[in-house]
Amino acid sequence: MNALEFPILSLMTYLPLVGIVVIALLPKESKNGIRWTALAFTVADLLVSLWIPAYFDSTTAEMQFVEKVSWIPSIGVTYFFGLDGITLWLVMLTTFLSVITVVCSWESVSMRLKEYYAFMLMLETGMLGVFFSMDFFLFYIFWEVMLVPMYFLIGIWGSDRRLYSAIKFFLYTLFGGVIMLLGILAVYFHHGAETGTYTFDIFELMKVSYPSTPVVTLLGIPFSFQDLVWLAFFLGFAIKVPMFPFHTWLPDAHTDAPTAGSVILAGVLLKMGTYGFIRFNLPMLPDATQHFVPMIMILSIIAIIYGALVCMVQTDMKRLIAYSSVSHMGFVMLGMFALNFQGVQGSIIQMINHGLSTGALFLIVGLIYDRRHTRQISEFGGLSKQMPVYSTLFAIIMFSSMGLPGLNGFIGEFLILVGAFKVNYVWAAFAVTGIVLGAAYMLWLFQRTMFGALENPKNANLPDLNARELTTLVPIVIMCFWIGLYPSPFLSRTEASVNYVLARVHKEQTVVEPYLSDSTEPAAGQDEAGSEPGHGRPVVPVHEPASGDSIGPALSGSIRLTTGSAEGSR
Amino acid sequence: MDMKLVALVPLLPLIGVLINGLFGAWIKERAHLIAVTAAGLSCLVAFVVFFQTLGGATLDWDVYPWLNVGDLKVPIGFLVDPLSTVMMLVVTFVGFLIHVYSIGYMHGDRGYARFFTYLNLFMFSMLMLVLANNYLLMFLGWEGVGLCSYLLIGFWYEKKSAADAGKKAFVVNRIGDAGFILGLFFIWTTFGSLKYTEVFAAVNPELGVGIYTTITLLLFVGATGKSAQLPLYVWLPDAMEGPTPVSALIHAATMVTAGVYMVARSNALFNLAPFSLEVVAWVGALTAVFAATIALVQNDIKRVVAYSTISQLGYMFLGAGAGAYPSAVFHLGTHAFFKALLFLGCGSVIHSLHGEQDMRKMGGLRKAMPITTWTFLLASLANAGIFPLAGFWSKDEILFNAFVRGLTIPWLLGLIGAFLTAFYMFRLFFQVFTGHFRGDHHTAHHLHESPPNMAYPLLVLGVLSVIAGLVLGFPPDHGLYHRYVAPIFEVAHESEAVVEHAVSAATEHAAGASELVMAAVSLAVALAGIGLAYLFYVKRPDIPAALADKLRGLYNLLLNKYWVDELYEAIFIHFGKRFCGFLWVVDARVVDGAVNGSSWLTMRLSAISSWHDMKIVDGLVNAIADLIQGGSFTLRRLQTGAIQNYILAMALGIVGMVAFYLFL
Amino acid sequence: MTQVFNMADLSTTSPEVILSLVAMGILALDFIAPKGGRDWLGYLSIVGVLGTFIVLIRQWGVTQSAFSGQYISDPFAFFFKIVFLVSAALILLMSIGYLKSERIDKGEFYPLILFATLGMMLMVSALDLLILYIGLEMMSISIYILAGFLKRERRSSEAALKYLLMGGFSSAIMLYGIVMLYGLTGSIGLREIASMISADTVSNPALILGMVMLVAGFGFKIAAVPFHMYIPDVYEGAPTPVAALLSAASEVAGLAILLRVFLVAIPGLQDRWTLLFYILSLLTMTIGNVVAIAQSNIKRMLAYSSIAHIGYLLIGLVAGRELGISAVLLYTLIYAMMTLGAFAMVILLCVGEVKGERIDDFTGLAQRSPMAAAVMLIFLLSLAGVPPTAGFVGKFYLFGAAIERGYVWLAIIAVINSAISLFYYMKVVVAMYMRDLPPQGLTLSSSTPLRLALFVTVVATIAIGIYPGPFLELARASVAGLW
Amino acid sequence: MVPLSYYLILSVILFGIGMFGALTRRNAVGILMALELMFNAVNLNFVAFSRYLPQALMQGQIFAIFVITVAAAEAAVGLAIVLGLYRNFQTINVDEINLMKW
Amino acid sequence: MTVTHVVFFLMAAFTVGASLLVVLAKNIVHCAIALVFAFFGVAALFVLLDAEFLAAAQVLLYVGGITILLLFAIMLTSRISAGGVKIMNEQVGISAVVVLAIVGLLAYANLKGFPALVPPLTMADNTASIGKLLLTTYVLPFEVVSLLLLAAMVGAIILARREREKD
Repeated sequence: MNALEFPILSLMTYLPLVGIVVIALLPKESKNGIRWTALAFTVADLLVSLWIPAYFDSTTAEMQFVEKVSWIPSIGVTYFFGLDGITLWLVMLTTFLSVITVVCSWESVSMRLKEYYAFMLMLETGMLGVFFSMDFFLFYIFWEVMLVPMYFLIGIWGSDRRLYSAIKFFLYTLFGGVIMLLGILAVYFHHGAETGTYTFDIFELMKVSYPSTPVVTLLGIPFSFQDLVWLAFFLGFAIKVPMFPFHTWLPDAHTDAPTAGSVILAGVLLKMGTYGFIRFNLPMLPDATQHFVPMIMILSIIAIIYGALVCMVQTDMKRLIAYSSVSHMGFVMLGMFALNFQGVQGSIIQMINHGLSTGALFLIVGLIYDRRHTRQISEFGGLSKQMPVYSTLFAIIMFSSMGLPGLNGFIGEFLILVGAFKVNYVWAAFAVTGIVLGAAYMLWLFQRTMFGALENPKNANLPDLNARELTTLVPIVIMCFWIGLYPSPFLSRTEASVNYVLARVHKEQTVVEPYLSDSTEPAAGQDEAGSEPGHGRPVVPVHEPASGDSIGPALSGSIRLTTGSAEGSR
Repeated sequence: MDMKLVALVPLLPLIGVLINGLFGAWIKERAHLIAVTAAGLSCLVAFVVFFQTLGGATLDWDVYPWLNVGDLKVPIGFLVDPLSTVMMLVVTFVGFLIHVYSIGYMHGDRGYARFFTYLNLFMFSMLMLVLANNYLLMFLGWEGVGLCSYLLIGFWYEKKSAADAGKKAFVVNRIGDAGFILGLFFIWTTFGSLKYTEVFAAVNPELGVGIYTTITLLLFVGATGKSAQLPLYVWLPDAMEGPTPVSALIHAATMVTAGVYMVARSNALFNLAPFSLEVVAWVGALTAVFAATIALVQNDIKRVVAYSTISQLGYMFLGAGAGAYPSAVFHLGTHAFFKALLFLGCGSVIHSLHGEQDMRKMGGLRKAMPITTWTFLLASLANAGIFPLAGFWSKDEILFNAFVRGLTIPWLLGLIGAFLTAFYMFRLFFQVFTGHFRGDHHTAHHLHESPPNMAYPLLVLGVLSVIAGLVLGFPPDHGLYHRYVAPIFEVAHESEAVVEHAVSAATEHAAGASELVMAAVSLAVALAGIGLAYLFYVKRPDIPAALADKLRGLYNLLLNKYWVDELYEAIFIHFGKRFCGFLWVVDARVVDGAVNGSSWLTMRLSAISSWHDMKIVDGLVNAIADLIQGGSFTLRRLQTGAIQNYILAMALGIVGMVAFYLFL
Repeated sequence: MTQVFNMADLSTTSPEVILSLVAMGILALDFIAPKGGRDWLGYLSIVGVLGTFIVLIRQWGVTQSAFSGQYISDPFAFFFKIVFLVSAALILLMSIGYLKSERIDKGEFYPLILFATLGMMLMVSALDLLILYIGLEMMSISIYILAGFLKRERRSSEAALKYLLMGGFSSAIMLYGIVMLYGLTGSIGLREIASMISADTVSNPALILGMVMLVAGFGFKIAAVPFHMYIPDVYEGAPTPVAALLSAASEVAGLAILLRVFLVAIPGLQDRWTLLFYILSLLTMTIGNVVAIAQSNIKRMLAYSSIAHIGYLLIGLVAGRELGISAVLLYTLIYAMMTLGAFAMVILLCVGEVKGERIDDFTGLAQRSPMAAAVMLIFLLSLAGVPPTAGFVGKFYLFGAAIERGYVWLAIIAVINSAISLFYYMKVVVAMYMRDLPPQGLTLSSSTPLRLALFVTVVATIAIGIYPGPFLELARASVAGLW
Repeated sequence: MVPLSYYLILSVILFGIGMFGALTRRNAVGILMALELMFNAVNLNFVAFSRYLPQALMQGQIFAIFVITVAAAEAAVGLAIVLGLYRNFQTINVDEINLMKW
Repeated sequence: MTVTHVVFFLMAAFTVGASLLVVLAKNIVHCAIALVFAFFGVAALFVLLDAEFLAAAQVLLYVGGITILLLFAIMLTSRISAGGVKIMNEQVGISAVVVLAIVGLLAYANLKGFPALVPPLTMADNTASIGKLLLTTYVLPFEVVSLLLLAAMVGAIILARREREKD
């Protein structure tokens, strides 16, 4: 069912590696050569990735562009790449941000360029791999691989306490990862024992339901096998998100990472946690998911409010933004575990939004850091006099990040809140306070840096943005407006997959396996149930997905109820 | 012609925004050409649309689906009905005038282009707000105007006070919005839609009063934020930091009335929630008096007008609360005219005094600037509610309806408010325009009437302030205006039965009281206020000071606006800061610490200090660490380098294992 | 019972025979070797090892016992012999350069390594405690000597003494265990012993005593806590290639015979020794990792890390069954490759005064030679078990085995440990990448064979990581006939 | 004839004495001697078993011979090492030989 | 209480005494001498166990070989008249405890573990059979041990040989 007949996903994943080879061959001296090579390869990757939404079939939750070959047959590991609505935009975001990061580090990074861009490209490979892998083993490999280049980016090109932050980042995430690995193994062996076939193919693994009867009691709370596995996954993903008690690596990592590092970290790496939840925890362990909803909700709300409050007292711009993303990711989790259509849709779109706006915020801090080599808010003030364009873009991004209607942030937050509200309006009420606080700290940051008189002489003649810097920000701004004003193209493509996930979570009967290992694939077809078109899209009674893939104004939307409608008026 | 022209009304300003926004750097001093044209055209189109609606035609047009997520379907779409048309006219017309006015007022400012960009952006947002056909889109406009007011208040961002005021406005509004958005959620979960038509179609009393009360109260929280009612009014006075045209347009004529519009728009919901209606009425009445009292003693000319605005908005809510939505909206319109006029008047005064805003340094300006003086007088009269000016009709209706609905105490408050209004308006007038000039000579010589492009708007608005009421609002409750907007409030009227019933007792004797009497009363009250003002500030200028001395406490209380700002400051800012700081410490020390604790212990366990990068955690974790330290050293010290210790370890191991197996 | 040895015996032992002939031949050739020019002896012994390898390959998949069942060449032995021979070849490659840089002009170094290897090969093939003992001693004695090979280096002779005295002690303990078994079963053949142990004898205190003594004796060889203490000192003092030999070959050999004896001779006591190894495994990996953090000398650090890895390996033994044991086998191969690589890196930096032993000696390596730094990085990541390196695959199977058998806590402790381990491995990475090159610069050994060794190890580390399938198959096949 | 247990106990005692020596003697040579005592203890066991066990085909004695041989080899190497050590440290008291620790 | 008993106890006592002397004697030379007697004692016990060949081997290898080596080593290393030098390290006390514990455990295990066996009647000349076994069944260990000795010899030579200062 690969719409394109060539392995586009692998191409995308390994193209950057080719870039690394090329860069390795270049002489150390030709700095621009290295830069251009890196740019060329990331742009190439972006262009290739543009094919995906073009060929993407939004009517189905099935895996698309599938590549599946046996890899380690003896333990049932397959090289299984695929893509569905959940990952579609995350992938696009990755390729998009990769280009931007390369551009934004054009001048800010001048030391040890070869390694720098090599690591950047390696990072892109790792991230894409994580999103594409539909085999647990493969997934885990990419999951860990991704850490290494990030570790170096922070550790080598970072600022003040970079060593500490780097190792902290690495240890936290690795720790979460290894615990998750145990969960993976548990699922793997349980499935093997149940069915007799040992495989890491996650859709095979989803076919059995894991026991949800309590097996052990810790601290007086009974835990079932599912719960334990769920918790193992949770630890892995929650640290990455990061959720409330596990968030402390994030401010350090963000603060000390180089701009590009922060952008990627906020833009993509954090999403892998939430992605993990929606890809594995929800569909694979529905009972446990239901079981843990309250916990997640409370943690998320704490994260939302707590993160926002802590932002208020930050003196370092980056640290402030880092905490703000703790708050935003709290929203994402909140929406996801509302476990209804709006919530999950919202959390997916919010992942993208956060990637765009927080990424852009880090770019903005980076730009000023390049000029002044400090991130202390107190150092600035009145910049909009000196740098009007800069401050304008800053303002737009800021408003998108605080969820102003018309910009992307609002779409996500609104959907999430709607979803949460459907489940429990007290939660929603609490979360809404997060929005208020969000406005408060963002505006405060903006005012302290951009407004007021230009007192600090050091800022007296800072240059405004040049063309290169504009090219990093403007595309993001455009995306922000697009998603904010016309999100349908984004939302409609994820519907089928979201419905599938929800169907799994709520144990709907009409679930169709999203990846039907049909006859074309080596790994033998179990059920032909949905391989013929039509069954492809799971029908979930609760929500009928919105009308079609509404490209272009769809008047059909909702005229029917209106009395004095356009027709009626003449 | 096609009513879908309405799309042009917000679109034209948006185009203006794009042009000025992107190319402002090059357009610079010619920015007004685009901006004013855009505003003018959209005003024109607005009238075209208006004429089409006269036939009772309405339009509910979904342009394209904005949010289609499962059963949540929100279009970008317009609703054109009398209510929105009225609002649209007010916004575009006043907006246009103020655009024109700004050409002169903002002349030569660094941010000329920026200013007009913002102004157009505001027009756009405000029009989206009033033309939206669903609550979410209204919320978009709602936030949009908030944004613009933020930008325009902080227009002179280099003034810290301005920037602060901008932030304050936005954040306070956000608090209201939180309520608003929760209200939206309730609406959606209750009626399964956010489109007005669908929501109101789905309204029925069976759902029980509770849900309606919840929804409406939450919506009203939003309204209080936007329309500067108690307790969220604090931002509006500070908003005067912005350029005066902005104050006129946003903080008098249009944006602040959005709350009223929203309540009127949701009348179907409010009518089923009598309690909410009472709340609205009370808050309105209280605000009216509260703000008026503060206005009595302020010396900043714009602040007086600002508090008067708050107070007038209070009247509108009183009207809405009384179920007299048409009157509320009517007052909204008239108020838009004369309050805009007042502000523009202040503007030209300040303009000619080179930014001087303290009334005590003014006086006797009527010689220098006649047009301003006369228009200002008209506006003041209108605001004071003197027959037959615009203000009279609308305010009178409101008070009457309040009385009829048996809201006796709010009605009384309203009357007191009317008296105070008249007093402070003329205190202002007399102090500024009569008597002799109290400023320094330099300014005295440069006193001048404003340039024509500032004067004409004054005249136009002056005319309107005079006639609007009479033409549209006579006879009360059945004027042209009322007949025009009637269809929307049909629902309201029939379901008034509910309200009626709820307060029947009061209605009985109210019915007797004829409207004329009421009118007379309020008029008398107003005149009394003027008289007192005349006495204080023309005849016996010494009295106020004496009075101030006598009632020092009260005076200070009013002068310092009841110390509300300080109160909020103390509660929210200081305490909040402390709390956040505390959390931050917690985060750095405990949460982080607890996790780092493990690594810390690990390192102590291996007695490593060289890895100084990791020195972070103290407090609790530290204690534990020190506790363990002793034992940890031994662990490393085990590696003594002395062979026989090693052998001993082996031997011990063997003993342990053997014993373990043989005896355990 | 009397049976003169025949061609079958000879063919079975052919690899060992070849190797011993090579060793003796080189000893002889050493006399005619010119002063200073003794490299060719090294190359010659490598050729010999490869020859042995080729001969060994002929035994692929065959299972034949010789010398009236005292000696067997089965897939199990085959697998380990491959590990030993590859390690030996690599160590020889490193040694050539090392001896030069240390200015040691003695040809005996190579044959001694060969003798040690021979001892290991005998051990893993032994089905009889006597041969096992002699093989063990052969290995040990050769390594005692090698450890003391830097005669003017005080630490070297100290290492030799420590190793010798403790080795003697441990073999006395082990012998006592053997004699207990012998006394109870009247036999020294593993299979016979197994046949003599019945349900009613398993609780016999003497038997348990024997088992414990064996655990102690083998535990010393594999450096399991609390028998590990000589390891750091010996690693630090001994010549680096010898340290490599110790960690990559000698400990692995100890593990091999541990498996062989406990699985073949006393499987009857499985539930008892499983518990024992459970505890040992926990202690070993935890202490190894924790103490490693404190080290500033990379050889000591590698020593502790090797202890930790033994801890991981024991997990496989605890899990038992085919999966567990095959996991152990696979991991020994992987572990040998990556640890050899790490030691090779140490030798690469061991030039003149710089011994490459302090972690600080690695400072700025990334600027000096990105390639070398990258190679070291791969080894360290592999040791820490970060994919896609071989180390990850190995740990994956080990922990998998544990999980499958329900030893969840053991697995959890293990993964936490591997997270800890990352911490001290990263210290080296920090030195290499995140500190600037010291002014006096950094000189690398120019020895070609050493670079070859590095190449082989790094390729192996990556290859097994990326495509572990065949290796896993091999490991599985190798344990098949063990029961 | 004396029961087997006598020999076993005797060997245990010898083993213990040897171990004690190995644990306490400062002199490296002394430790080597102690180790030899332990080997002897083991040998005694081997021989005793091979004498007493019915089915023990003298394997015990064979083993003992090899143990003796190996012990001899070990002793030789050990003494060589001790000599080298003495050259480097001018002492063979093992508790003075601890360059490498921690 | 047969003659063998008497002999056994004598020999046992003699051996134990000598061994104690080995580990406790102040002067290292005395220890060496004591060691010789201990070896003799064990050899005698071997004879008592009908292992004449082994006894011979014991005497030859140990008394003849190892002890001489040890004495040489002593002569070459320790300063003579090591009077007053403390011969035990600090961990005597704990070592004693540990050793006693181990001895206790071993004794317990041995006594509990082994049944009282009646030895078979003394077999034919075991020297011959040993030789036969060594060259047939145990030929492999026999060959290997020769290699081992070779390695040991080479090593011993390398290590013991005095490094003459080259370069």
